[in-house]
Order: sequence, then structure tokens, then C-alpha cells
Amino acid sequence: RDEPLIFEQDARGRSGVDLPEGPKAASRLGGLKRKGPIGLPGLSEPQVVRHFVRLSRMNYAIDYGFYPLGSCTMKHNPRLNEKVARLGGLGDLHPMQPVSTVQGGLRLMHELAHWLTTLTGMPAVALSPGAGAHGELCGLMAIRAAFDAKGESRSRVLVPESAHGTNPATAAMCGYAVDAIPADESGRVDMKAFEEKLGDDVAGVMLTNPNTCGLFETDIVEIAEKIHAVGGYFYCDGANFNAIVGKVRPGDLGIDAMHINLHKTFSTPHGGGGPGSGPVVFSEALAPYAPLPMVVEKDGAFELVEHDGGQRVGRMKGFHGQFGMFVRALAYMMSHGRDGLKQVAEDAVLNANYVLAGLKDVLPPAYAGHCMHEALFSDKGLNGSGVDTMGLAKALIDEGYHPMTVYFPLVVHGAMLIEPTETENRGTLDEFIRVMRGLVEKAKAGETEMFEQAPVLTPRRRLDETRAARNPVLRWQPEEAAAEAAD
Amino acid sequence: RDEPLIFEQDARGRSGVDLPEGPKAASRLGGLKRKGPIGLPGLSEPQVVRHFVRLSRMNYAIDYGFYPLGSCTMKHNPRLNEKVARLGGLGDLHPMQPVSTVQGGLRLMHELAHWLTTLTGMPAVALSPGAGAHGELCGLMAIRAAFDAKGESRSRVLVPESAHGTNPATAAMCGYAVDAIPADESGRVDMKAFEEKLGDDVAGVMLTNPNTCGLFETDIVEIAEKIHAVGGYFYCDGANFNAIVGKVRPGDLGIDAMHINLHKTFSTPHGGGGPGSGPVVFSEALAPYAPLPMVVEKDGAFELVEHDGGQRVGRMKGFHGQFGMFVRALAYMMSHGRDGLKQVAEDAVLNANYVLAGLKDVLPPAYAGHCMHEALFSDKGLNGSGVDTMGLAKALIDEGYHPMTVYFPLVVHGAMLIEPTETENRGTLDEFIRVMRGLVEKAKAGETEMFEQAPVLTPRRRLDETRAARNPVLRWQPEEAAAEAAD
Amino acid sequence: MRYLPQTPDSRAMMLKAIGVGSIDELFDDVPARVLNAPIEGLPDHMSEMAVERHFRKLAADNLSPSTAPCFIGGGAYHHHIPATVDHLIQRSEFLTSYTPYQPEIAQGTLQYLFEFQTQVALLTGMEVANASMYDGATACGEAVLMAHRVNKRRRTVLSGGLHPHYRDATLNLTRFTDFETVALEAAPGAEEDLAGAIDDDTAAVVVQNPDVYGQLRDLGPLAEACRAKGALLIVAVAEVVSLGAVTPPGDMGADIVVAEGQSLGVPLSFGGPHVGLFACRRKFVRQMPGRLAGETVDVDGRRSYVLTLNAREQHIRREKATSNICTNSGLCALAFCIHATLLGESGMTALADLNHRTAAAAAEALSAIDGVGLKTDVFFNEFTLELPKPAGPVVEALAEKGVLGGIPGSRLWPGDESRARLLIVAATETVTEEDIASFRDALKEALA
Amino acid sequence: MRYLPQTPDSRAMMLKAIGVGSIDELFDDVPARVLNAPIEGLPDHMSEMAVERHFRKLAADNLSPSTAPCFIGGGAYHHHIPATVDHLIQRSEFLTSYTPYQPEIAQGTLQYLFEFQTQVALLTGMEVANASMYDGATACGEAVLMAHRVNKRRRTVLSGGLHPHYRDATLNLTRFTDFETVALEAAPGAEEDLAGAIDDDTAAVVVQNPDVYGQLRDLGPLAEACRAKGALLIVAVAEVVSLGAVTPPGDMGADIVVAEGQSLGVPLSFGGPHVGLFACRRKFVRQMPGRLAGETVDVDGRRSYVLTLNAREQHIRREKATSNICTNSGLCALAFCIHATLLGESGMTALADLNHRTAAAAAEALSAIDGVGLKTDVFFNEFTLELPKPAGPVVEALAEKGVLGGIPGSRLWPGDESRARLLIVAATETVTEEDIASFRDALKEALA
Repeated sequence: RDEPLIFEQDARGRSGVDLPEGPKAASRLGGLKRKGPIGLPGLSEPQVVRHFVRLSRMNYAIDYGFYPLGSCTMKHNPRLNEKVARLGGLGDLHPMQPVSTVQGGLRLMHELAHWLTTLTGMPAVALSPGAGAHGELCGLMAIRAAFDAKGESRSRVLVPESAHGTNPATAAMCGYAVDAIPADESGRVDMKAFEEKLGDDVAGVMLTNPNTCGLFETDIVEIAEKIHAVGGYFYCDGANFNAIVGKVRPGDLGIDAMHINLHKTFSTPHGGGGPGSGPVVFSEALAPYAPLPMVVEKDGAFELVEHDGGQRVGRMKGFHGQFGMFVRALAYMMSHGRDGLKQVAEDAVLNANYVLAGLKDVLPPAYAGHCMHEALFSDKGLNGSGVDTMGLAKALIDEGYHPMTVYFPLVVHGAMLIEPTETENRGTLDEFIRVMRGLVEKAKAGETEMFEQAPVLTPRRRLDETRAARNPVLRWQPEEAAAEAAD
Repeated sequence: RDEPLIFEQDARGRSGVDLPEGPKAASRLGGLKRKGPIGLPGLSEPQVVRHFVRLSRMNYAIDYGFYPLGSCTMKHNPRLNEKVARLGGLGDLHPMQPVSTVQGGLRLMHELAHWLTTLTGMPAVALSPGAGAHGELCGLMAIRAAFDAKGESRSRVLVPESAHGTNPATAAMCGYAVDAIPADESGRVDMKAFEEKLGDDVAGVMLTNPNTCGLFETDIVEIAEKIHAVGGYFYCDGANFNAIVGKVRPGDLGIDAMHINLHKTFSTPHGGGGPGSGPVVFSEALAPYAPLPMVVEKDGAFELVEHDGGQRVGRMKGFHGQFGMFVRALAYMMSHGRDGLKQVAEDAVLNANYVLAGLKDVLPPAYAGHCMHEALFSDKGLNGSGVDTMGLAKALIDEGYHPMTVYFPLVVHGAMLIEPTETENRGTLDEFIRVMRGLVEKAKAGETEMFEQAPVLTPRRRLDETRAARNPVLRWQPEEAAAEAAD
Repeated sequence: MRYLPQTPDSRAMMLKAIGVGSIDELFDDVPARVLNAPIEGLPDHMSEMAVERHFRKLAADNLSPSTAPCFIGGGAYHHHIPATVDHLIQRSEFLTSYTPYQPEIAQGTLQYLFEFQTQVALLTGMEVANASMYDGATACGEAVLMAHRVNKRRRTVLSGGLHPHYRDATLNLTRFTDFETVALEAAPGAEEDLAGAIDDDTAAVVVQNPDVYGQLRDLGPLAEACRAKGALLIVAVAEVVSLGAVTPPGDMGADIVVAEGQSLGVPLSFGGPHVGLFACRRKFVRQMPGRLAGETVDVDGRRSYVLTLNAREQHIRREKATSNICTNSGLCALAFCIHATLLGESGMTALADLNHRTAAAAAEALSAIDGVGLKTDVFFNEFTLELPKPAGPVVEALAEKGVLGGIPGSRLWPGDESRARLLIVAATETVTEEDIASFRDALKEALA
Repeated sequence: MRYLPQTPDSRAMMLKAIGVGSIDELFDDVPARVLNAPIEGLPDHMSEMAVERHFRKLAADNLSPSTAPCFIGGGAYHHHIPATVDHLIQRSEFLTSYTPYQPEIAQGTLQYLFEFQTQVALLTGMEVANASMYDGATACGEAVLMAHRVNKRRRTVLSGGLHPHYRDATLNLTRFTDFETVALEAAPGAEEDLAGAIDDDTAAVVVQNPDVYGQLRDLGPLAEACRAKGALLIVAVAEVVSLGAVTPPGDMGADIVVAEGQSLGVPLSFGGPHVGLFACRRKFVRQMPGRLAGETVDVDGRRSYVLTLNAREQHIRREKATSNICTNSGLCALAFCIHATLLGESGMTALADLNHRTAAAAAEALSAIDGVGLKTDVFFNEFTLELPKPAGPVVEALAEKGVLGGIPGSRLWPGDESRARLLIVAATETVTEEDIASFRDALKEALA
């Protein structure tokens, strides 16, 4: 059933709120009082509830089923975290309160910083970036600020071909040209190519580790040494930290800066596309350039340093960062503890390898050997079947699954990236493997029709994305206005 | 897709909780330590969340769509009420705390009592009954206690044929024989029959008003006078108070006791079958027999009277009643206020009559004239079509609606009782009327197959209820045990 | 009025469609004299903000067991409820659905009721259980009514160890029947001769385990005595968590088990709503009160669940029903089911063990105070102390120090001087060792 | 470990299926030297109860704006959030879903984003809006970057009335570009000659309305000056509720509008997550940063929604993307959308009016105090006072009396003596007349 837009449910004067009368007072709006109506529709509270409940039922979710979306770490989101984030005195704190009235809030940030620096083995952390990409930006800016402080100008950043799209976009925002490093046949940085690209105009290397092929970069320590040798810095995209948290400290690998997606590794909910949170840990070399604000403890009291005289990266965000996500992430860390976080990494890797082992005879892995937290397949197994990666993905939807990540990383043809995460149980994985094998068999048997039609059991079937992009309709318009716009 | 039972998702040693270590102490269990396992399955938290989210999606709900279930008053449940019921200091109060530590809780009960007595125009209220049927029991017990106090023994209670099943069941629990009063052709108490049944062995009359045919009992004041004239009491089933709240005070009609379903009129959520709450208001005549506990104010402080020397009805419930429902109901009342509650009744009646007007030419109403908060139809309109009330109801499910109440009241052949409630908007009613008319047309056109098959778009199709009752399987058993049980 | 979708425009339009000139024409069956009688003394509608502020003020006027160390039990227990429970029961599809009368679109409710019934049966050690009652006390009364239906005898004996509220609710529920209910009295820790109270017309004996004082007993001998006399043994359990550590009533020979399920998943909420558990032998199932979910198949042969054995119930059987119960504790049963599922076998036994150790530690600490005696030697998470002075004022003094220190005998047995110095103390997993120390120190002071 | 479903048994079975003998064999690509390095100084796993207790303690160490009268604004506002909002955003299907990359099973998210975009466009008076940014400050920086993409000029002017945090975030975001960003300074209520600061190489002028002091201005003349010089006018709105009462930037001629949407539906949460709004003229849409939901049809011709114009975005365009933004503020956008839907036209204007009257009443009461001057004459719900002494210590004194009394100039402009006596005060609908009186009395005392 279709759910009409809120604008199609309007009745004049109706509202879903009641307001108190409030004080009488003469207007101070000068001549700036709004003249025309806004155009918002009037709905009652029951209508609003039903509208959004109905919309929600058109969505897939972790709470509903397996969500093996590679590189996105769709794991269980504990409700305890939601609860504590809403406590009075945490959820309702104003960022500009006198610091004497927010000592608990500042302590919380301080504790989170302690967990993050300890788990990564790195001395400093900037909490304020708003998401992973924002953290990358912060990290690259720190690198650029370090060179600026030295009066040195460098032009290139090395980025593997398999990188997340945010990596090159970020480097570009810091004024760096992106120089792509190819992968070797094992799916890792081609060391020879890397060494050839090194030079004193290289500001740094941006590496995801474990990388987007789900593989640990075996030469990572050597890469760090070599980039340091030419005076560059080592930025690590921490999107896949889930695979090694509690097992490996990035600081031990020679990394200078790494963002941490709290919404991946530490399970703050993805919320249909955010909010995320992307704190960045820094090495001693880059710590002086970490942006403010920062919480410091002095004689048992906590201060919020918002200004100092340093050559730091500037303000990343309106206030101190995604505090609501800090609460959730800290609750997640405390719930797992040191022992549990290590188990997280182990189970994430175990689950991915179990899926790899269960599928590799029917769907060739992109690279040989074990994987870390996600298993990568190419579409080679479908060659000649007439079914492509997208068809397989859409058919999975009809089987009740969210598809894996498809066509990423770009370096693998028809890539399928499966990340089960540690919060899935063996029964779920067995069933998923069974279904995947069944689909691959059907594809190989030439049952292409089903894959072309899929999905058919969903609130909508395949969408006309071209039409959406050619003639973008980005908002509702009253019918007359819409007709005009179409003219 | 089927969701396995929790017992089918077991893994030994797995749990969805972590517990603190706690103190060491020697066992004080004597020889009574549990010897065998309980048999509960082990699931992790993510599995538990997914299990219940999946189960929930097999349910229909007010928040999802129109729920015109007659006599059940399925109206909007505001989330504000859920929020305040969970406040620390309300949701977590222990019923046996010293009264000095629960003054806010007692005040809340006192305020609720004030609203209920004021809205009904009756002097006393017992808050403790746990649901509507429990309130009826309380009311009938008060009547019986009043006669016992007078040393008088009466044997009969008059109950209309159209009554809720709880009415006769309740009367029987108080030791009364049930004497059924027929309805007249207008759907109301047949006054002649009523008068004939009166006598000095009649303890009282139990009447629902507005009655279960959705009609106001026009002779209600006369009924009260006549039952009082023979020394009996007038019990009113308040299930349909929603139709008259703020418009008519039951006390003005001569009623001696009436229960109020907080989960109907005052919108505490039905929760898939409770908890409800059924406070009972009493006239001066019955007030002395109202059960304890009761809250009284003395010099600005509140006391909880749990014992006195009276000839009251005894304890109805373990503690002071459904306090969590009191919070929600009071929040609902305050949100509406005196003006809003009157509007509730008016809109409930308006909506029901709108549905009646929209359908009466295709589906004959059971009785002539306007209705109150619900519209009652018989299956006469389907005569000869081969489609029955149940078929129509099940076909409605496929159209995305919860069916109306069917085959109740028993006095109307193939009854269909439609209660839209005041929280539905005109657009929803128009669409429902359109769909109903379409279905009736199809039935009359002889498209019986669809009605026999319906529902087909649901998580399950029609169930084998006979099988369930003949060989009751009321619990899961491990396979061996289940096999044995079947032998 | 944020909950009402009609507007002046839509109302006018609808009245016109109905064919009346004003809303009061639709109320013309109401005697004019009583229609629209002015209602005095109630405010008009309020904003959400104002309503919330009012309840926050009321809440602030209470001492919350979540902030004060809480040692009160007596049939309601302050346990930790996992956040998941409250989140899930608020799913629209659970919270805002009705009794599952249309099973095709209510399988969610029906399946969890089936799971709940199984959990209750497993925990109590019984064969079958129903889909919930209002609470433990009313379930106890219903059990007595049921026993009389089963064996048609005319007398029931209630143990003196039965919680006075259970006793009173049971006496009330059976008050207007034609059989007799006899309530015994018992001191803490003392043995009762219940077996001796059974005669040939005794339908049932009701005993609570652990009893109201916290004392645990082996009910095996009593069960044998009941069986010998043809009476049914009804066992009431006020603290369901005890069943994770203690031999369940079913294993000791109970015929009917009733329990208060609040401890799992259900907030204290000043006494309600809670959830009554009701389990019995399979052969009595058609005499049970309350709803039952049963397994069946749909027309496609898929496993399904449905309310069954409705012929017992009021909406079918009317005055001949086994009970008048209709709306019961569905959502609380769900909360119970979710919490029990989260715990699982290992969690349930660990939780029970933790409760027991905490209570044992508390008993040790408190009974070490001069003049304080422990009256119950075998217990689960609740025990009874005898103080050197009346417990009522002591509890008030403790409350002033911010400790919710148990239930004084005077609250449960008002006017009974012999029990005025008793203090019934519970300790759950929410009690920390610091809480025990605070209680001990405060009690010492209060007794000094 | 309650979140981890694997057990020792299942792990062993799975390792065997994989064909390895131990978990660390799967980590054999990790240099042995760094694998399993001991992590010191962190506790092992904790129970839910213990974790919750910890956060309750932290929360208790703060003064909560829900219990103390709160007059702090400055880009984040303490508004009442209807309970419905928080309930709905916690629906599993919203909370635990990912970015809607598979539109067939994400229509819920996509439709609300489409509705959100429409609401933002309507409120700002602009043609199109995107699906959210991190917050108002970063949206402001992105708008400047976008302006340079649009007209390829090399200089941007930031008004002195721009919130210093917006200014700093913008300066930071543009710091490593090859164009210049000039930030002006301005005193409260003073007029700036922004038109005079525009030259032929000026890509954009950024102005906040109401400005950081609360002052409202007619931006029409500035918009004309921009148009005359070919520069874009970027308007920042830090308090989105103002748009219910004030002429929107679109009507005054803005080319790009950025705003902080926190005021609708999003809790203060100590500064984040909030939600950035971003709207512009339709002709610039392909230069916009962030995600866009657009309408289309599915193969059956049914109206549907999908993320569109992805060619602007990093996952397609990589280093040539319009922005590196990926995860944004989806769930906060949903909260905004629900709150705005609940309000509707009449609620939104009434809420804005109530805010304005409350602030006007507060301004009147506070500026009547001896020695206190009102520095902003035209304002919405925030205004600036000049105190007879430095405002920093005054605010601390107010906090000790339990009043959160605004932002002292020293917090926003540290070291700037000329602004040290300024106090920026906001008053929303959550402020009662009693709150205003408490504030007035406390301020009087603090100044005495």
C-alpha cells in the first residue's frame, strides 16, 4: 500500500501539538514578521504516528534481519546505549553551559578519550569530527597543518585504488593531488608501485587497514617506515577497526592518524544514514595539530579547552562533537570491556571466514587466503550465467536479506563484499550460506528471469534511477506549482 | 517467513544478560536447591531483539492502521503517557514503601479519583480493580455486600441479552442468577419485559450504556427509578463511556456503580490483551462498600487507607491497583481537559454516524436512527450472496484493515459492530467506507471465492481452530517429549 | 487538541453528510436534562509540556527505589530490567494491538503467549500454563475457585505463611461462593500443621513458598498428605526469580501453581500492573481460568497459534464461564517473556544465585547487629528480622536516611502486637555491597 | 557477553569448518609482534546494571536544563520535544537501518528524506534542500565551498554577526583551499557595511539572521548588493524556529541558506549530534554537497523515492566530489521531520510566536534591572544584554543559584574586553514566567 506524503494529508488549522498560552508581550520583530504562510501541512498526532510507523515498515533493519553490508559493520545496536544517552543530565545538556555545571559530561568525554587512546595505543584523540569522512578530513588537515607549521609544502597523497571514495575526496579538500597506488595480486598495496611513488612531495599515505578487500595489509609496518622515511605521514582509515579492536593497536603499526567510526566499531546506530561520529587518534608527531575543543583534567576537575595559541586544525564542528554518540560508544565499550572487545574482533573475523569457507567453492573469492572481518567475491562465479552482481543482490532481497555491498571495492569486477559482523549467530550464517548457494546454483542453471525481476516481494520493485537524475524532483509541490515546474 | 520459537534457537550457556559478581555467601537454601535444569533456551541479546521485532511485524496495530473494533475503543495511544509512566519516582515506586516516601504517588491517585468522580458526577471511586471485568466484579460485590450488611438476601440480577459476556459471568461469581432482559425493536431494554422481571428478589440490573448496540438507553432514568423502587441497585457497564464522557454524567442518570475501562475511554494501550484498569465509581448508597485501599488527604498529606472496620468489599488485587495505567489515564485527561473530553465524545459519535450514513444504503443497520459511538449492522445486506459476516471481515484484512467486531452483540444476526473512535480523520473514514461498499458490491455480485479465501495477504491464512481445541498443544516440548505426548 | 484530527470544517461537512444540523442532534436519545450538564472543577486542555511538568513534580515528591537502596519485597521486587525489554514492549505492534481475536494478523502476540506459557510451565515445573492473570494475588483466588470446580469439595485452607494480600484477595474472591475458605495464622519460621487441617471436604490447601516471611520449605510431605485426602495442593510463588534456584513446586507435587511474575521484566509501578502466572496439571486444563494460546495450522498447513479452549471463557460461556476475566496482562506477559528469554537457562540460574548470595550477605550483616534476630533460616532473597523495638518507626527513620529498609510487621498485620517488631527484608541483584553497608549502619543508628 | 551469540562450542565447530586450528591462524597476516599486545588500564566486561549506574552517576554530576531554568542559546536551543518524536525515531526500522542504498527496502527512509527536504525548502523559502549535513556550522562552511564552485571567484566575506563557531568552522573548512575567507567583526546591534566589502572577486557574503547577538535584519538590500556584484548571498540561521515568525531568507533574496535544525526534534545532547540544513536555488543543485532524495517510479510505475544526483558524491566522483560528506544526520533529520509534521503550519507559527513573546517578556524584565542595557532592539527569541560588570562570573553566580543564565561574551570572544560585559540570553517556550522571575531575581542579586 502507498503511504501519501504528509503534504497530501493536510487540513487547515489542524496540529499535533498544543502550546501553553505564554506571556503577553509587544512584538520586537520590527518589520520582519513573516508575511506569507510557510506551507506546512496540518496533521493530528495520531496521523503523524501512523504515517511514520507505516513508512518505517518499508525499511529493512538490523533488528529485523541479517544485514551483511560489507564495510558498513551493521551489527547489533544495544538499547542500553539508547537509554543512557537519554538520561536527564546527559541528553539535555547545553554545550554552552558553564563548565562547572557539566563536570559529568566532561568526565564522560575524558573517559571515552582514555578508551580510544588505550585501545589504539596512540597518545591523543580529537573527539569532535562528526562522522568517518569528517574524521578523515580532520586527520588530513592535521597532516597539512604539520607541514604548514614547518613551512613545508607537499602536493601528493597516496591512496590505494581500493579506497573508500571519501579518501580521495578528503585529500582533495586539503589541497592534495591524489596519486593512486595499485594493489598486488594478493589484494594488498603493491609495494613496488608504492615505493616508486614515494618522494619528498608526498604528504602522506591514506590506507584502510584491514583494507576494503577485507585483508590485513601485511606490509603495513614497512609502509609506515617508508612514508616516514620521506618525511610523510601515515593516515589510516579506521572504518574496519572492528576486525582488530582489542587484538592489534594501530599505534604499534606506525600510524600517525586514524579516525574511528563510532557508528561501526562501537555500534552507535546508523539511523538510516547518520548521525555518525568520527574521533581521530593521533601519534606524538601529529598530536600538537589536533583540533580543539579538548577536555583536560586538572586537580580532579575537568576543563574544556576551546582556544589556545597552537597551530592546530581549526574548529571542526559547531560544538564539542557528537556527544550523544560518545555516550552510546562508551556504554558499548564498558559493556564489552577489554576482554569482550577482543572477542568482538575474533568473532567478526571468525564469522567472515565461515561465510568465505561456506561459499568459496561456488563463488570464487576475489583473493586467496583467509579474510579478516569481511569476505570479498568477484562475479567470476556468475560468468556466462547471464546473472550479474546486482541481480544476485536483488534476489537476496526476496529471500529476506539485505544485500551485501556490491560493486565496491572498484578494483574487483562485480565485487560482492560480505561483512557478517560478530553479532550474528551460526544458525543465521548457515542459512545465509544455504540461500546464497541456492541462488548461485539457480543463476548457473540459467534461471535468469528471476534475477532480472527481483525483487518482487518488496514495498517497491526496481526503481527508475535515471529518471530521478535526469529530471530531479527533490521536493513536493502543490499540484499547480508542480505542473508549472514541469512546463 | 516463519519465525522459530525461542526454544528452537537455543545454544547451551548463551545468555542475553551479564550479571555482576556480587558478594560471596554460604547457601541458605537448605536442601531445596533446584536439582534439574529449568529448560529455558540460551539466546544472545541480538537474537532476542530480532525475534521479537519479527514477531511484532506479524501483528496489526492502531499505530499501523484503522482498527474499528466495536466495543473495544481502539483509539490513539499518546506516547507522552508512556513517557511519564516511566519517570523515575513513578514507574519504579514500590507499593510497600513508607507512605511518607510516596506522597507524589498518592497525590496522583487522589487526582485521578477527582477526575473520575467529577466526570461521572458520582461521589466515590475504587481504583484498585485490574480491568473492566474486575471492575464489574467489584461493583456487583459492593451490591452484594450492601445487601449482606442489611441482612437481606436476593437472588437475581437482570442483564440484557445484548450484554458483554463478562456481565453474566460476573453476576454468577457473586452468587446471583442471571435473568436476561430482551431488547425491544429499537435495540434498547424492553421496558415491559424489564418491569415484569422486577421483584424484591432482584439485587440489581446490569446495563451497558450506551449499550452494545451502540445506542443510548432512552429509558435509563426510568430504569434507575424502577430498580431503586424495588430496593435494587443499578450497575452500569461503563465500557462505552467514551461516547458520553464530558457530555453526560452517569451520576445524573441514577446509576449506583459503574466501572470505567481506563484502557478504552482514557486510552491506556491495550497491549495485545492488557493490562487494563477498571476503577469503579459509586453512588452515595454504595460508597460505604467500596473496597480499600483508598487515598485520603489529611492536612495536605496523603494517606493510604488499607484497613478499616467497614463492611466493605475485600481486597481486589495484590496492591493498590494498576498505578501505571493511572498515570497514563491522568495524563490523557489533563491533555484533553474538560473541553477536550467533551470533544472526544462528540467526535466519537460524529465519526460513527458518518460511517453509518456512508454505509446504510448498502448494509442495513441493525436498528433505526442515529447511533452513538459505534454503528451496528446485521448481515441482512449479505443475504443470499453466499458471503457471511466472517467472510466480509476477513476480506477487510486483505484491504489493510482490522475487521470490525463480528457476531457480537449476539442479539443481532451476523452482527458487525464498527467503532471508529474520535482519533480517526475523515479521510480514513471515507476510504474505509469506499472499501466496505466495494466489498459488499462484490459479495452481492457473487464473487464469493475471494471471501472464502481471504485473507491471503497476511502472515497466516485462516487457522484450524477446531484442531487447536480438540488436541490442545499449549506449550513447546522437546521433540522426544512432544512425540511421547502425542502417543 | 493534538489527538483529535477533526477540524471545524470537517465536522461541519460530516454533520451535513449525516443529515443533521448540530452535533447535539446525534445525542437526542439522551434526556435533555442531563445532556451537557456543566462539569466543574476540572481544567481545560493542557500542552504536552505542562502535563509532563506536572508529572515530573509528582515524581519528585517520591523517594525512588532506583536512587535509594531498596530492601522492600513482600510480593513485589526491585529488579534490574534490561533496556531491551522496555524497548521491545513499546513496539507499536505490541503496544497498540488488541487481544488476538483475528489470528491471521496477530501471530506476533499469539506466538509470544505460547512461548510465555511454555516458560511459565518450565519455571514452575508444571505441565501447562495460561496466558496470564492480573497478578499473583488474584491468580491465587482464581486457583481456589478452580480447585472447587475440579473436585466439587466445599472447603479451602490457606496457610498462615500466605501473604496477607493474597489471603485477603482470595477470601474476597471466594466470599460470595457457597464454600468456605479458612485462613490460618503463622509466626515466622514456625511449622504449621497444614496436613492436619485437611479433611474429606477440603478442596485445596494453599501454601506460599517462600512464604511471606521468606522461609522456604519442602512441600513434598504436604503434597503427599493432600494426595492422600484427595485435596489439591495450590502453591503460590510471590518471587518468581526464586524458581531459578529452588526446587520448583511442580517437582514437589503441586497441582496448581500461581505466581507473581513482576520480578521478570515488569516495573514495580507502585503495585501494578503486574502479571499473574497460572500453571497446573494438564488434566485440569479445561477448568483453568484465563486465555490460552495453542498451536495449530492454517489452511496452507503452516504452524500457527490461536486462542483456544474458548468454551471456558465468558465471551462464549457467559454465566457458566470458568472466570469472568477478559483483558488480562498481555503486555506484562510479553515483558516477562522477553526478560526470561534474555536470561535463558544460564542467566536465570545465575540471577537467582546472585539474588540469594546478596540476601544471604545482607542477612548476615543485619543479624549481626546487637538485638537483631534472624527469624528465617532457609530463604531465597527475603528474610525476616526481629528488632528490639517496633519496626514501623524504624522503617520511617531509615527512610529519612534515604534507605528503603523493608516492610514492618505492622504494615501487613496492623494491630498485631506480636508481629510489630518484625522487619521483612528483601535483597535483589540491584543491591550492592555498599547498599548493605549503608543499611546496616542506618539500622544500627535507628536502633541505638 | 550478552551481545555475542557465539559460544565456545560454536566457535570450535566453525574453526573446524574453516579448516584452522585456532582463531589466531586467521590473524596470521598480522605481524606477530603486534598481535595480541596486552592492553592495560581498561576493565573487563560489565553488567548492564553496572554500566547504567556509571552513566547515572555521570549524569548526576551535571546541572540539567530540564530541571534548571535555561536561558542559554547561541546556536543550540532548549525546546520541548514531543514524546512522539523520540518514540518514532527509535523504531527499529529507522534506528538500525543503513543509508538507503537499496531503495526497494528503504522507501521509509527515502520518503521521509523527501518530506524533510520539502519542509526545509518551505521554511527557508528556498527552492531545494538536501537530506542534511552534520550541523549548521559545517553546513555554513560547505556553503562557502559551494559558492566558489558556482561562480569560481576567490574571496568570501563573513559577517561579524556570524556565530564565532560558524566562523571558525568555515575558516577551517576553507583553510586549505586556494581562495580567501575574510571574517569581519561587529558589535551587538551595530550595522555592518557588508555591501561595501563586496568586490568583483567576491564569491559570497555570509550573514547570520538573527545574528549571534540575536539581532534580526532585513537582508533585502544586502541581497541586492550581492546580485549587483555577482556574489552569492549565503544566509545562516542558527535558530530554525525563528522561521515560523520571521520573513525567511529566501524571501529576502538569499542564494544559499544554511541552518541548524536542532531546535526541532533534536535534543541538545551537549552539542551533538545536531542536524545541518542546506537549501539553495534550484539552478545550483548539481553543485550542492550531501545526499538528495528524489522522486521517481519503480518498474510497476508506482511513485517511489531514491537517492539521486549521486554523481556529485564521493562514492562515485571520488576526488572530484562536491564534498567528502558521507554519513550525515539521517536520524536527526527524521526527528526534525516528525516534529515539524506534528507542528504543522499552525503549530509552527504558534511555537515561533510563543518563543518570541517569551523572549520579549524576558528582555523587558531583565533590561529593567538597574545598569543592565538591552543591545538588540529587533530580535526573535534571543537578545544581548550589557551588564555593569563582566558577564563570566555573573553566569557562574547564576549557576550556583540554579539558573542557566545565558552565554557571557568571554565564552565566545575570549580575551576581548570590549565584549566581556555582554550576556547573550535566549528564552524558548520551555521558559515559564516563573523562570523569568527567578532569573531576574538571581541576576539582581548577582549584580548587587
